[in-house]
Amino acid sequence: MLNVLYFARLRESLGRDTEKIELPPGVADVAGLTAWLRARGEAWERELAPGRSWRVAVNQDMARPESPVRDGDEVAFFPPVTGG
Amino acid sequence: MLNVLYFARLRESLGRDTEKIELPPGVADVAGLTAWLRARGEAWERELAPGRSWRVAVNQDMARPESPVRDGDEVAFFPPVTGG
Amino acid sequence: MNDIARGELRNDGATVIRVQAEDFDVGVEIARLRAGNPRIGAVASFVGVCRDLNDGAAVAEMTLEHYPGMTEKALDGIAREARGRWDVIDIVIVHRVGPMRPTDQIVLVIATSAHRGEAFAACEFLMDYLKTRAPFWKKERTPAGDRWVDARATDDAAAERWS
Amino acid sequence: MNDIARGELRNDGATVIRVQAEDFDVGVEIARLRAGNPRIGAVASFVGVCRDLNDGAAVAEMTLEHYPGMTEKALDGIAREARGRWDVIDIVIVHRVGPMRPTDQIVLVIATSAHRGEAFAACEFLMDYLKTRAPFWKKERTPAGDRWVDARATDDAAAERWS
Repeated sequence: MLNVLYFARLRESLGRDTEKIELPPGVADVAGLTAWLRARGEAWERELAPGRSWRVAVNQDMARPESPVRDGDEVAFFPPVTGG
Repeated sequence: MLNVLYFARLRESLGRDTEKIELPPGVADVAGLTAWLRARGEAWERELAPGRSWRVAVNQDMARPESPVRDGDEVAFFPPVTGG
Repeated sequence: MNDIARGELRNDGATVIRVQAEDFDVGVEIARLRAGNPRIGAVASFVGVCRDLNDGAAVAEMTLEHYPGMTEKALDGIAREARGRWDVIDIVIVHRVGPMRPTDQIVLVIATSAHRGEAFAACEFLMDYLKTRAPFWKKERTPAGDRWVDARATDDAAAERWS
Repeated sequence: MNDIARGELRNDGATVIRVQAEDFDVGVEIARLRAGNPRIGAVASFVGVCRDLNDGAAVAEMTLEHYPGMTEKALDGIAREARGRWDVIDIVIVHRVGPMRPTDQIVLVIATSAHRGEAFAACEFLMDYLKTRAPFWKKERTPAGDRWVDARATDDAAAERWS
């Protein structure tokens, strides 16, 4: 099971702040999970399109497309940060 | 008449914080005034020696050896600043 | 700088990180740091303030969202990185979340050191890294409606200066 | 940055210079600046603090002497130079004179701007220039007696970075 979190613009566009997802077969990294989410439908495809700016954190560390995703991980999707 | 001021180490070594000096004949710049003061005696020669670190301000602006000194000016001698 | 003094200064202060809705008082924070260590000679600080105008639009109010857990982890990592680069004594990072209005304080970063060069560098580094690595997001209320603030390319450039 | 905002920001704040025996409160100073201008987004500040150790000697007390008249003139000139280089809104320089003890505040410099890069740069520039151009002198009381603090070559080097 993955604990998936969404923040800011992505939270609003995707209509959820958190969800539990059974690790999809064949998904082993951030790129794989993103592709799987993008296949969910229009809003997902649009918000997670390669041309859009978003970031992924795995277990609260900034991640890259090739970062591994394993059962039990906390994976967060959010826009580039704008604090300070 | 010049109004001459001394600060910090120079004030203590030269034993005065201010004095009025009649503009000495032939003195037209900071270098000339310094040479004239240095001729006053041992403490003056030591404190205003070329090897020592000191600064001069004319009318409250940092000056250089070639800066002009005129009757009525306020001329200050002091060590390099150490504020902040 | 005196070598003994340098050795004594290392790891002598503390890192304080707070994420809170409440406002903060820079004077109180600095007074606490000063009182705690007579070897502090320099206190560099930065306060980020909510403006009434951003990218040409009037801002009436702003809300800051964050990622609890990751925020603290990211800020702690940024502080560790600063300590590895400069001989700082204390680091304080206070970041507010929730609703804020123009002139309100948003963020406070303080770095103390024996000398000012290291305090200034560490403070600016902390802000630049915080701006690009700490999970906070601003949403502004403008006459044209609510909008999420976009990340600035200048912030990425500022952070990259240090790498 | 938005062009209209830039135009509006210019010459919009004030320069405040104070030479005083009394202590100061950074929080109060920053609160006053923030309240006065909702276009301030960044407040960079620096506090110089009296240390108990300088060049290896224990310092029990310190006295700051200055050159009344020239001090204010020099600080005003430094502030004008900073305004010519960066788009700052406010500049505050408060320098204490007289006796001070370790952990006491000596000097405060604040620069405000719409954005942090200019506030940081102006604040550090002001401190570097103040250190080499403003007529203040420190005398320290140590176990070996009173001594005038020598100027640091590193201060000259810091000031020369900006020229």
